Amino acid sequence: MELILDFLSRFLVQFQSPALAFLVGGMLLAAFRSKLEIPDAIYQFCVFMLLMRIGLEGGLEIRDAELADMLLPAIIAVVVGCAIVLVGSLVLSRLPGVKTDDAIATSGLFGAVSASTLAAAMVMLEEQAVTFEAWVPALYPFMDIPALIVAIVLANLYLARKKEGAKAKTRIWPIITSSLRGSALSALLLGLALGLFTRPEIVYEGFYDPLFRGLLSVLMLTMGMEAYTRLNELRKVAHWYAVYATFAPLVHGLIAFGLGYVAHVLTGFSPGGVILLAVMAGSSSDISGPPTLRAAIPSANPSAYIGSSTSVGTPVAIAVGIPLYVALAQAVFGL
Amino acid sequence: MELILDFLSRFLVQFQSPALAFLVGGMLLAAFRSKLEIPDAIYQFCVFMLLMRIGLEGGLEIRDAELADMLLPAIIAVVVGCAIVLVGSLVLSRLPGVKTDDAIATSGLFGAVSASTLAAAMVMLEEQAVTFEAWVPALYPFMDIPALIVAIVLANLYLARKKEGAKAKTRIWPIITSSLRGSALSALLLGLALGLFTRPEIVYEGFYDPLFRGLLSVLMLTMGMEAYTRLNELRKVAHWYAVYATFAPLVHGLIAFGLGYVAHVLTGFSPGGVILLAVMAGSSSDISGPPTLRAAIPSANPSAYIGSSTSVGTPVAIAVGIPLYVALAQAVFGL
Amino acid sequence: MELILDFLSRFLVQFQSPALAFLVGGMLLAAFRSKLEIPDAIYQFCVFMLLMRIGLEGGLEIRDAELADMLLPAIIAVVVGCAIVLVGSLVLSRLPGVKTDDAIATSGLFGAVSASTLAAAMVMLEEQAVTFEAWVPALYPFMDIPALIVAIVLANLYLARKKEGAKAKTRIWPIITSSLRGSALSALLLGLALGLFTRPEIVYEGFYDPLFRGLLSVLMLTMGMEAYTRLNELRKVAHWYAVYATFAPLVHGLIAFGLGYVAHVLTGFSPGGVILLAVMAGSSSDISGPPTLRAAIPSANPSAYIGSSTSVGTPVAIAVGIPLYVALAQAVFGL
Amino acid sequence: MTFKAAKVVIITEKVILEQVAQIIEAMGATGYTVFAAGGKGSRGVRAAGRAAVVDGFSNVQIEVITATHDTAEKIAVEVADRFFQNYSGITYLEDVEILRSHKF
Amino acid sequence: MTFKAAKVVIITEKVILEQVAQIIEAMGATGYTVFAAGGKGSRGVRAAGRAAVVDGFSNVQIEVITATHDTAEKIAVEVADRFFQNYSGITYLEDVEILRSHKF
Amino acid sequence: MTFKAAKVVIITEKVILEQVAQIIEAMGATGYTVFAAGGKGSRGVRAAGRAAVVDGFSNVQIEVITATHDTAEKIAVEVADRFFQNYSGITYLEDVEILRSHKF
Ligand SMILES: Nc1ncnc2c1ncn2[C@@H]1O[C@H](COP(=O)(O)O)[C@@H](O)[C@H]1O
Ligand SMILES: Nc1ncnc2c1ncn2[C@@H]1O[C@H](COP(=O)(O)O)[C@@H](O)[C@H]1O
Ligand SMILES: Nc1ncnc2c1ncn2[C@@H]1O[C@H](COP(=O)(O)O)[C@@H](O)[C@H]1O
Ligand code: NA
Ligand code: NA
Ligand code: NA
Repeated sequence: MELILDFLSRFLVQFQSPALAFLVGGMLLAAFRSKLEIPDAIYQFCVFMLLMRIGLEGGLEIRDAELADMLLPAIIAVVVGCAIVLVGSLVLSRLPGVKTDDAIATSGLFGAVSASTLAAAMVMLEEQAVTFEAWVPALYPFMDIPALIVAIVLANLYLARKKEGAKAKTRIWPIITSSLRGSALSALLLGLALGLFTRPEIVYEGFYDPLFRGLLSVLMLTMGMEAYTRLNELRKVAHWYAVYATFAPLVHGLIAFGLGYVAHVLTGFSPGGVILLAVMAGSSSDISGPPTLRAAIPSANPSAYIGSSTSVGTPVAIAVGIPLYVALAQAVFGL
Repeated sequence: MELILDFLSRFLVQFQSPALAFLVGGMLLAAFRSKLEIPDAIYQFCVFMLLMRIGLEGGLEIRDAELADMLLPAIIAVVVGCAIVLVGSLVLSRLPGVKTDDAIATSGLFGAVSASTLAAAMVMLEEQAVTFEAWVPALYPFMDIPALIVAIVLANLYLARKKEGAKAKTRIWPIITSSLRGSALSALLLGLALGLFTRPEIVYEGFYDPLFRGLLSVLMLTMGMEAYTRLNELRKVAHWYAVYATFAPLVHGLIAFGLGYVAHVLTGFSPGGVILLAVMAGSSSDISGPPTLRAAIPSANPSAYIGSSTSVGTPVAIAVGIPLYVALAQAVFGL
Repeated sequence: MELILDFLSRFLVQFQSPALAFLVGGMLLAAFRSKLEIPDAIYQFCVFMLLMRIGLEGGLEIRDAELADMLLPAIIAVVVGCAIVLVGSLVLSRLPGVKTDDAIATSGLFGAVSASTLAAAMVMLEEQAVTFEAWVPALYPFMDIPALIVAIVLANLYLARKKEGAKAKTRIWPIITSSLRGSALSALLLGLALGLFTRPEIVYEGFYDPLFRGLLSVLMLTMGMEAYTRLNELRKVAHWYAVYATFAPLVHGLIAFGLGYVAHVLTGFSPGGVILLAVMAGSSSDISGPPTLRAAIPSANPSAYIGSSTSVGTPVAIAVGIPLYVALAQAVFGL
Repeated sequence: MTFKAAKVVIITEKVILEQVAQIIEAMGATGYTVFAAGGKGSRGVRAAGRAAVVDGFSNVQIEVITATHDTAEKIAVEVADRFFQNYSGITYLEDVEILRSHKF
Repeated sequence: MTFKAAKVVIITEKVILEQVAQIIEAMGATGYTVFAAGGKGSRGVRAAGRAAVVDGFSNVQIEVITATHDTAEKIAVEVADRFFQNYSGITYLEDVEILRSHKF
Repeated sequence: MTFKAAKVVIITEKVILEQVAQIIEAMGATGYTVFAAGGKGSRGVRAAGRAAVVDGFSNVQIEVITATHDTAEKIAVEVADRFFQNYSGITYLEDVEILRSHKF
């Protein structure tokens, strides 16, 4: 009982964190139909800065890391990413009113990773002084790309079967390159490479890192506004999407938390790392995922998958998921 | 005599303050027809950052403030805002070549408040180490909204009388909500709420506050360029607008200074607070006011009110008004 | 032999400097057809901030400088700027497949100065703790404007002779004012004026200076992407442009280095100043130069001069030129 | 095979975009497209893109495809009547051809 | 003297701009012009300029001048057939006049 | 009731926008509207919105409504003659209908 109360109080405290507060603030602004707009150029720049910061730090840290330590978490990332899509597609497509290709695209988006959710978690861990291996955020593509690939392959198999005869083979390589070329992964990987091979410490410490938290608050505000605005997309599709979008992030996060815990026991993976793994699994892609899926699974209805992800999935992943995993870690690892 | 000289020298020193310097610089650039442009996205972001910073600080400080202390200054703000519009409309509309609805819209804009003028004053007070209650900038809406409401109601009464029969009732509530929804007040109020109810100290201190002065300099530059560019709007309308725009800011500021002095004597309102009250009264709205009036008083000529406010009113309010009130306060309160 | 090895190792170390690293990173991104885009508004803002920073510092420092010290370097700047265009036009226009007006425009661009290349050099000198007179970057217009004027006058003479009869006199004054009005020189000169005549220390130290390096990294990334993207412009024109664009920056830089060395011997011009003079000479204008030339020499093919400058000239000037002059200075001046 | 249809173009101040859109929808159009625009007319120059301290005064161009010339004209007349005395703006019509597959 | 030519206008999602451009070029058009656009249609509202967390879903308007009405129609039909079942978008044609000096 | 009028459309480099505007005004047009545009033509691709290190080379589309077809054609011919040898660009005309209330 005390444990639960303790858990709840820890949970609530985190709601005052700037990342969450700005997210909720953005939703309120949109709900009150405020005319405040964050210009698109600013939003894109915030995203770039965040991914560059995550990439640079990852690159700088991987230099000194034992590559072997990364192996198990990386495998978990790949497995979780694929599993979310496979299981999600199966479950969702059985639900009444849900088209199979929409189900696949939606679970693809939930299997992929949101850089801004990840950044919010990193900032909140810092606030709580929970440490993690600095290369953990660099596991992002290990979960993101496989999830998108599985979704696109599944959708193609499904569509091919529907049309019979037309057995258009799905080529995996173009999906990978198109993911890597997306603005989010490009920025992250460029940051990683610069961190690994050059000496960017001076701009990292004087620019990318100090602006990180502030720009994240602007980003969260924007995402809150967008989440509310896109809610009516969700009204156009079956109610089951809202149900899936509410629970899937937490289920995914908890599964990844469990597997992360195994890695903790086996290889000493840090509690902070376990939390971030859960956050990645619980997040759903907001920047690169949607256009990738839109181009690769044209028949899927974007109102279904973007509505689910942006309006419900992401707010739940950030506002419920992150505090949940942190509180859980505090209980489990006695932080 | 010595007093006057002393006053003048204090006055001139403040002209080297970055806020004023960038404002004048912007006017010079436009005068020399420079091709330098500050992109709109950057300008909007600067405005957002400034209002967020003012709001956050206000919210953080109101927590510990005696609400009772705010009462008298808030009442003064409301009274001054309304009085400026009522008296201004009466005076202006009597002048030759001035249409009544243009007069009402113009004095409405001069009754409302400019966030950037306010920010410039805050920065200049800091430079002079003049302190003020941190909640004073949060009085902004108490002067801004009533002024706009009075102007819109006046204009509607006037137009209804002109058309006779058509006694379209003016509803006050839509005017208030439309003001609150405007980008400026939205950002300010969101900041206030976040400051009051959450823990944004870390982004306030690491992002919004340190960038405040620098972004203000960019804003002042932009406003200087716009002021010069819009001067020719003013050439299209009666000369009386130029006269009004030159003197009204100072008259308004001095009246508010006087009332603020009363509050100082009665309730210990700080000298810095008195100055800021004068600055708000002397300023004329540049962001939210114009579109609000344009939509609500369509028959008023925007060349008249925007020309007056942006090209003459704002530069006078910043470059003459702020130094004037500071020098006056130094003389009156012996700072 | 040891000298050469030493030189080479110094040379290579500088490749890890963030400025170079981001430039190369941008080229790689474009080569891999990444979808990452830096919004135009952000790019323009970076340019503004950089030039403002350079101008402000120059202005703040010129106050205390001996104007006489500036004389010789300023004369060298003018002479080098003009000589590059005169000699370059002569040489280039003799090459097969090169039209005379294209040759003039191209050498005009290489005679003019790139603010971002200059900024990259300033940052790299700081990293190496090489000092220079703070007014040196303010010599920029002394080389930039004369080079553009010479190019435009030459082109007009050439075109007038071609058409005979039509002896349209070229007026110099409009070329100067149009250069000064361009966004780059406007920002620089405004910064200079503000630094000289007002007290902008507080925004310089709290905003323009600390953001300098970081924004430069964003700028270098953008320039890298643009350099690669514009390579195919170069494929449309004679190969000699690529040859010129590869060698001219280094030749120009070395000539200026030599003349700077003379100034060092005669008047004690600092080694850092000599390097920056070489960098300016070696750089080719990327912001203001192209539109100025496009408007003033309409018949010249922009694929020729922009292709040469942006795709080859600038990367060579930054990635080979700067390290070269630094390494040379270390050898010559024993830094 | 294509079919005749009409297009009405409205260039006016951004500040009344929402109100114009309401008229368009009330007249039964199936949609509209909006562009940011600068321009010069009888009431002065309007820039786009450049920082505008005074927001809402840049131009928008609104284009509506309608099935009949009549609807297009009605929209044009209504917008002009309601707004162009107080707000700056112009409107005009064009003939267009649409594909059979589309309904407007 | 001017000559008759045709214009095809396509308004659709930014995410397929490249694919549409390929069709246009494959049909032999000499070029095309692209505008950022917002709008409202059967598939909801699309903003432009405002921060879009989900990129690629704002509208683009693509205009192509072709020498013959036939080419214009072919482009319109091909784009509509290939994309408008899955992507939101409309297309229409207009008559235009070009100067002799230009070849399209 | 509507009246016949003409529209001239000019797509060219931003760098000469001011000069083109001067021609338009000199020909007696009452105004013009300007859009930022990207595009592809005989002289390569031009992006819009994306950071352009080399400014001034993106496209603008300028549209002018004129009372008579003749004025429109004159503007088109003059712009083409003066600029399109050295600058990239195209121009074309369209028929439009204007409302009686407007004077162009
Ligand atoms: N003759 C014209 N051709 C094209 N656009 C025009 C014309 N006249 C006006 N406009 C556009 O309509 C806007 C408002 O016009 P006005 O109300 O005359 O100031 C201008 O800013 C232009 O964008
Ligand atoms: N009747 C119309 N007139 C003008 N533009 C339209 C119309 N219908 C649709 N559009 C444009 O085409 C886009 C896609 O339309 P839809 O596929 O119907 O959602 C919309 O966002 C509008 O920009
Ligand atoms: N056939 C065409 N249809 C539409 N726009 C075109 C066409 N050809 C050229 N353009 C536009 O005109 C600009 C300049 O064309 P050009 O001078 O051929 O490079 C291009 O960037 C396009 O925006
Ligand atoms: Na996920
Ligand atoms: Na006021
Ligand atoms: Na040079």
